[in-house]
Amino acid sequence: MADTSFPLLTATAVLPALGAVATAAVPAARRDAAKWLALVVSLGTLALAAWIALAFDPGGARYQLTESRSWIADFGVRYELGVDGIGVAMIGLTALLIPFIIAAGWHDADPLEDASPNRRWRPTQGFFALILMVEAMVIISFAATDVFLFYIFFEAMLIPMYFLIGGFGDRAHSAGEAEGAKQRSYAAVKFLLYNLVGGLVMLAAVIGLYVVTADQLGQGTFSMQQIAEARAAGELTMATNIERLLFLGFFLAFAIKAPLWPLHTWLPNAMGESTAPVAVLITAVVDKVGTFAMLRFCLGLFPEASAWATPAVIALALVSIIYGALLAIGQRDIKRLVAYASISHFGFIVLGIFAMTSQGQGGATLYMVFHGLSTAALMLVAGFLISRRGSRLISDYGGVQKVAPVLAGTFLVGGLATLSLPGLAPFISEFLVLVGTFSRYPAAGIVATVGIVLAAVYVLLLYQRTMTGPVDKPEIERLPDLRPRELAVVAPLIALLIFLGLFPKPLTDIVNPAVEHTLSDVRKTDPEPALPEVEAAK
Amino acid sequence: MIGLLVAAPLLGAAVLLCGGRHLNRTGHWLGTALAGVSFVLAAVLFVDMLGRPGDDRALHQHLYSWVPVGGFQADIAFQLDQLSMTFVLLITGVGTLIHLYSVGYMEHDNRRRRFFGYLNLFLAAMLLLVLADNFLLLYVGWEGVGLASYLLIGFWQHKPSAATAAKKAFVVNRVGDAGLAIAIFLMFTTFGTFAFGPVLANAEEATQATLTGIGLMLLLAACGKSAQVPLQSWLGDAMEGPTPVSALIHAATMVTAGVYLITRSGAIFNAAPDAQTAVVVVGAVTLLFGAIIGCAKDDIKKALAGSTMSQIGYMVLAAGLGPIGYAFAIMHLVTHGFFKAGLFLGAGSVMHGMNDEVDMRKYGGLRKYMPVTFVTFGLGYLAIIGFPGLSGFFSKDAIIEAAFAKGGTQGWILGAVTLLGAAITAYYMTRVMLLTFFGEKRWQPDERGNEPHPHESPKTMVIPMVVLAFGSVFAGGLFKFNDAFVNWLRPVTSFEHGHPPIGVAAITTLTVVVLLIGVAAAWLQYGRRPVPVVAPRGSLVTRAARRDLLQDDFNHVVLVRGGEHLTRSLVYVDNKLVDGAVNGTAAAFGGLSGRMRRVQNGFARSYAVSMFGGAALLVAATLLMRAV
Amino acid sequence: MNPANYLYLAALLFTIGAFGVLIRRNAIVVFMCVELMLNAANLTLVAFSRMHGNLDGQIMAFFVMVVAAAEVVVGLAIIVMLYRSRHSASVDDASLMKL
Amino acid sequence: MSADPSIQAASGVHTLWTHAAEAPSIEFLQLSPALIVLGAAVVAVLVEAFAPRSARYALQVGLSALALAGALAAVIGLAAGGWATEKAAVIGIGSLALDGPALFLQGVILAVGLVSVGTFAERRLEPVAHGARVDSFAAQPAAVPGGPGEREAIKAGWTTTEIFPLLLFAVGGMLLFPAANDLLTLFIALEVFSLPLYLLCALSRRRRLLSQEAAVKYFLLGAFSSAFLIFGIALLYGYAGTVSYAGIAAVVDGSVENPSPALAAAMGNDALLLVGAALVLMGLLFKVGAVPFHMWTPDVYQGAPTPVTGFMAAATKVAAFGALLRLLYVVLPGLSWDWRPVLWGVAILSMVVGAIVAITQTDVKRLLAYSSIAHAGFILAGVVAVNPQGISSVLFYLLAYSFVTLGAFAVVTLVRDAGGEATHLSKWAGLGRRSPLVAAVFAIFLLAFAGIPLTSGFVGKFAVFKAAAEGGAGVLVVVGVLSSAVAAFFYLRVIVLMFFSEPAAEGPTVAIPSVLTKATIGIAVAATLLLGVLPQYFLDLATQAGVFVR
Repeated sequence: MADTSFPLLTATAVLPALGAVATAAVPAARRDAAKWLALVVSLGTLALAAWIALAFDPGGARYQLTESRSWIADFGVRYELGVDGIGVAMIGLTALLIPFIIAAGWHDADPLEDASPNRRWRPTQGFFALILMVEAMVIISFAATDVFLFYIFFEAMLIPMYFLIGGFGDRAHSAGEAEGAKQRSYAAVKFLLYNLVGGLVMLAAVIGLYVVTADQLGQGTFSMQQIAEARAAGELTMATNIERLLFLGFFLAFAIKAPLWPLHTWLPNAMGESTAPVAVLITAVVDKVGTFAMLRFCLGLFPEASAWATPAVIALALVSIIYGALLAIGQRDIKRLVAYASISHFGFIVLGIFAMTSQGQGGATLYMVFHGLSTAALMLVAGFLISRRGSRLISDYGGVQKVAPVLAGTFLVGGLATLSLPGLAPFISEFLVLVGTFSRYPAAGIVATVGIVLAAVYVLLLYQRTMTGPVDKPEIERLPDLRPRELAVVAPLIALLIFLGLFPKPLTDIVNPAVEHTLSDVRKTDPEPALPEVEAAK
Repeated sequence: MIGLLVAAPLLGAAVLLCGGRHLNRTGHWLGTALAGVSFVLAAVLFVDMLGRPGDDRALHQHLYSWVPVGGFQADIAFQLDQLSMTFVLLITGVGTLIHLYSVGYMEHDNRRRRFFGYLNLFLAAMLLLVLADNFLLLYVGWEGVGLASYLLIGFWQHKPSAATAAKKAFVVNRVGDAGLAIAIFLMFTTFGTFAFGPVLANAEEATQATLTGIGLMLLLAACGKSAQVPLQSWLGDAMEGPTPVSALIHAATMVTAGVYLITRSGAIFNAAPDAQTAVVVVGAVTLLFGAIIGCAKDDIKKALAGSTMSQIGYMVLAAGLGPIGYAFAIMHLVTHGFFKAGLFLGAGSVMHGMNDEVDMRKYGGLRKYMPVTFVTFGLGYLAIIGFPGLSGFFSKDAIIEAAFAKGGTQGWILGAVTLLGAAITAYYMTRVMLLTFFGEKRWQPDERGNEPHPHESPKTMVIPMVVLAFGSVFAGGLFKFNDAFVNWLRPVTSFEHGHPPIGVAAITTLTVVVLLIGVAAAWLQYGRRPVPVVAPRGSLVTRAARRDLLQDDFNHVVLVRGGEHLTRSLVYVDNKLVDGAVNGTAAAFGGLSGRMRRVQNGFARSYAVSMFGGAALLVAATLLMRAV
Repeated sequence: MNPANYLYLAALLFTIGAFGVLIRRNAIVVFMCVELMLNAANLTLVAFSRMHGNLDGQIMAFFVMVVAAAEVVVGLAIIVMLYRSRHSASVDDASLMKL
Repeated sequence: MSADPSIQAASGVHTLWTHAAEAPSIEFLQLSPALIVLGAAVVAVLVEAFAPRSARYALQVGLSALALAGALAAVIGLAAGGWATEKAAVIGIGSLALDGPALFLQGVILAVGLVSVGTFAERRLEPVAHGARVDSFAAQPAAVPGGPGEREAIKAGWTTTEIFPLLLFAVGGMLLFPAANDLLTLFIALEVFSLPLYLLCALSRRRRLLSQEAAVKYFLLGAFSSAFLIFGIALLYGYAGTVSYAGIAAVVDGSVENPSPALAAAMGNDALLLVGAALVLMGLLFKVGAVPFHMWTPDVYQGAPTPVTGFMAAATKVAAFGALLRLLYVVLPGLSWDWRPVLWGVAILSMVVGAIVAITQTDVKRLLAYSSIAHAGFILAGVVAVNPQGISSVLFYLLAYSFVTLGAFAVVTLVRDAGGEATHLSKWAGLGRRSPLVAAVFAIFLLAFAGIPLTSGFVGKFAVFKAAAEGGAGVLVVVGVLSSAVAAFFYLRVIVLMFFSEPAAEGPTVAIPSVLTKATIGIAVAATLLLGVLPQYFLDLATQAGVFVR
């Protein structure tokens, strides 16, 4: 089934990388050529990702489509790729979202009409090339089964993201062009430093991991399989304190990326200042690497330490859920609101992961995918709205629904997905996470349930303040409705949200076995129901 | 087959909402037709069901496995038993009628197509709610109707009040939904499943605590959806929606979903007496609460909303009584569906004729101008106050008997409450009747000088009113006729005869007496002397009642204001403390750097000093190392 | 023989030289102090050479002298250049670059 | 203590003396790299003396390039001939070591020197003065800045071609420094490469006052430090009675058979050893620019002509760290318990101080100077690992770092305004919008400095930290990563400035260099990325080379 002769995973990552180079190389005048090239490449990547999904056999080995080459023998680093169900899901999400991001950002990097020197810096080619570069790096890190390989791209992807955030903001900034530029670069630097600090601490932990494996296995290794086998064979046993330190080193990096309270403050700036497509790229794609890594590396490498840290992590996750939601309610800026909402959602994901139940982790995985889709829908529509009015402030809107019903409608659907309304995909993941959490930590489950009420508040407040009410602002009266390109971006996302909400089975079938593996890594099984015989009778 | 019931209106919703402008002319008929289709289907199924003996009337249909994750197996599967059947008929029947009514009522609204789309969406969700065979699917319908209600309450989004009301309704409902969610968690952790069959069959085996927990959580859900105290506050505002919506969703069907939930989970409540008591209390409190509000409102729809609240209080109370009450709860639910829908449609018709004026003090003497509305409304009125022979009489009387039959002091208290409720109902409904249709005209030209010209509504609106009037007159008798209704439901809700401490006849007479008292009181106040156009200041209680007994103000002060303060202070904390810590660290490094670079003062000799000092340190350190 | 006394003297010279470097302003003087330090080193070398009875130390002392001479050439060249452009040989005047 | 010295003299008469007696054999082949370079240097002096001014430039450039290339070829040949590994030996009458580290570092130094010839010879950056293309060195260093003499020289279009012989001498000294196998050679090599550098620092064409100041500071402090060094050497000699590394090592770990009474007496006195070692260390730490002996670095880096700065920053570190490694691993391993903690302290100080002070710098060259201090700290972390990985990781780091540094300073030479190079950061604002390519290249170097993955900087950093961790210096690793986080901040500041901030109104222009500088930058970029993506080959090289001959 899984055809290993052809390096499918590598191809999936290399295609966008080459596409990035090619796009960057397109001459300045042929701007549209660059756009189309980028779009085509991203679609090609999507096709490859689809091929991966087809080639993947849910019933087969844990890691499939594996590739393994020696890379830096001195550090025991191998170029090892392989995907489990979770990896497939995440690669699929990435490859799926990038075309939408590109299409949504079609005009975000166009040079402004007046070519005064300070405005000249909007190289369209660069914009799309960077997006493709990020895609390539993200895909590699989802496919990497070698810790070091993962780390390299986990860190490297910061650079293109950094330029995307700092280089391409909204056209008309509420606080003026110059101020906008300042805020942008502040946000970009904050993003990079925050993640870099995490990454460097993780680097120390990575080195520690090498030392541990080196002095126990003779030759240091970063390969998940080797480490797992060594563990199973009892050749590798980490001293409790060492394991906990290493776990913390890894977890910090992922918690910053995810982001988890109180390490979240970079996200609102980054999402607020960057253009909507880039904001989607951040929260829907790049940040998922963090949660994904918790699932694969924190739990996979340090099971005992993970169990040890679970109470604290769950507490943090709960705080994130409630705190993020409350702050979302308090925001005056559409994008920052979505950002805080995402923080709340990442809380749910982390909660699900550390609930250590098949529902929790399966739910968390689905959550990563569905949150990607729902946030994309909401944020992209918000971006279209902002690009029309040239302001991110909620108070600058009102009554849009009257002049642009389609825009408002899609916005509402995105919002409803964000508050995980049944029938839309996110509901399933959120409910699974809650059930999974509740079945092991009832109190935590109940606290988290408060989050769904707050979600309703911030989403509906946002919709009410922007879309409903009388049209009392002249700018709003002239607001055009969604254009065909924009509709083409949003409609498929909404269709997906509905379809997956009604029929998520294809996804769950792929994810479930992987989750079982992860649970067996941490040696956990689902808690039995109080009356098992009912289960049997059913 | 069962799936089609849901599919038909769902299809309608999809077409109407996604379809473009060219559907504007025909859309509403499409919507009505599809509602009719599902009604016909329901009728067919009903007949087919009657063809089978009582105990194997339930139908099951398993469509596909929805969310299978580990032990968590959620299916898309339907169950059609007598209880569901009753609701399906009510929903599709009344639904179709109200679709028809809306054709006329919304004629002049350029967004009529979307309105019908929402209505169809509501039908689909509501049918899903009552047809689901597990609690998770029920939850889907549960929030689905919430969404539909949100969309329809806020249909006139350009009115801030409407938008606010819609949001309020959804959020308050969300609180209830959270309860339902937690109940499902508990079922899953207890039974390992949340399908009706296994859960209800094995309810007794679970521990008392668990059952009570589940029961209370279900009750919370019911309170949210059925506007029971303490989650009732949204219903009054919900009247911002178009009147057909109020009739269908906030009178006949959706708001009664709570009663369905409690009845459906009867097995759990039967095994959890504490939870049952809670249900009864909520019902009793709400039926008085709603009634009192109903007395004070001058807005005709708000008055009817209060009455809805109170009537559902009756149902909840009955459902809380256990097997002796379930059937009557449902029975009252159905009859109430008829007459309350009729009343709302009547109110709508009145508003239609009065330029959407809702203040009853500006009506008066309308019976001359809109006779059909007057008659149908009047029949509904008689039905709701429980005038002997009409449907309300039978259903309410049954509940009052059951209340007494609860036995012990509880029985007496509940009986008294239900009687008192009946009296108040009679009072405020009479008040509505008198203010609207009797006395002399009290309306003046509005500020824009155009005086309302009351007139009878178009056919599309009248027909449904007539049909519902028939229902409100005869339904009760039909059901009561040798306990047809009770026997019909018995296989599902398990019925047992309650034995009131005093004779049934006595109770009936009591009921009639209190009812007359109520009517008389109202007549004394509003029938004899002219009604002031501007509401008198009124007593403290009256003013409180006008403000929903200050419960809303409480919400406003504690939840809304409090929440605003909380979020605002949290935003401050996030910026100044959490983020401040980060920026502070950066600033600290900057300052440190600024101070440290001063050492680099440009003088070669001071560099030499540092070298010399360094050398000395190096030597000292090395010697020290050896020393220790 | 016991080189202790020579070492004390050398250490003294070295310290004097070092402090000279630290306190004197005139570049020439500073440089001469460095030379003094070098010579202290030379003295040490020679003393030890005698103590160990092999010639390495002495040979090295010669090398040091050569190097010192070379340093003088380079150093004076630089200092003279500095003096020409600033009309002062004060080390402290050459403090344009700081922080 | 016996009274009669002559007896001891007979028994204890030592290496240099005896070797001198029977005319020693010189291994010309194995010495060829140094010989070629120094020989070329002498020839270059002669060229200066006799060749006509017009012909000198061509001759000098060609000669230096040829010599360095030849020497590099010789090094490679020796390495290929197995001299780095199994044939490793002590040559030159025991004064030089010919082994892996020596050859590896010599190769690096020669490569750096070769590339530097390009930047030294660059003549397209300075505006054409009176019809003559000139390089960035003073027309007439002896002349008073702005004085008539200088104007004359500029008018005549003179250029200081002496820089090439100076460069060659410096390279020659650096070749010997890491290979030095006795303290005497160490000292001589140090001076041989220091003195030319002092002079080179003084030769800037623009901002001559700063250049001269740099020279004075560098010279005085350098002389000061070498005084300490030589005094330390003297003490060590006093302790061990010999200056050869092997001899001292033997005495230190007490494996010398029947020591002379004097030696026995001296060996009893550890103070000599410890103080001596400390002072010698200090001399070397000064050259690598480690805190607290770093203060010359910023001023000298800023004042010196940028090509010189680049060469100095790259090559001096390589040479000095080579010598430091040999001293610690060959001479004082028996003493590691004493010097490791000390070097821990120095490493931590260097990392922290370098990183923090750099945050508030406003001049590109000073910024890079402080960053080089921080990097000295990182490398020291590898040094204190005292294990084979330590050696190889340091070797690799030096290779990676030197090219990044060269490239970075080469870019600095391109950004110019009326007053010459525009080194003030404010001038760099918006450079990325004016000339994206140059800015992008510089960004790559900065990212490499910051140790971002897929650049050579990351691999190097990982290597040294890994070695340190394996050497049980976990604390160093933690401090290291934290301070590199701080360091990342100021590298980012520059990138932000270049790409995200509005260009200044009368900003600098980017001069179009000749192929020489282009080549330099190109090579640097290539090396940075190659070492970052496919480092395995060079890591192997460093690992094979990581064995000292004793």
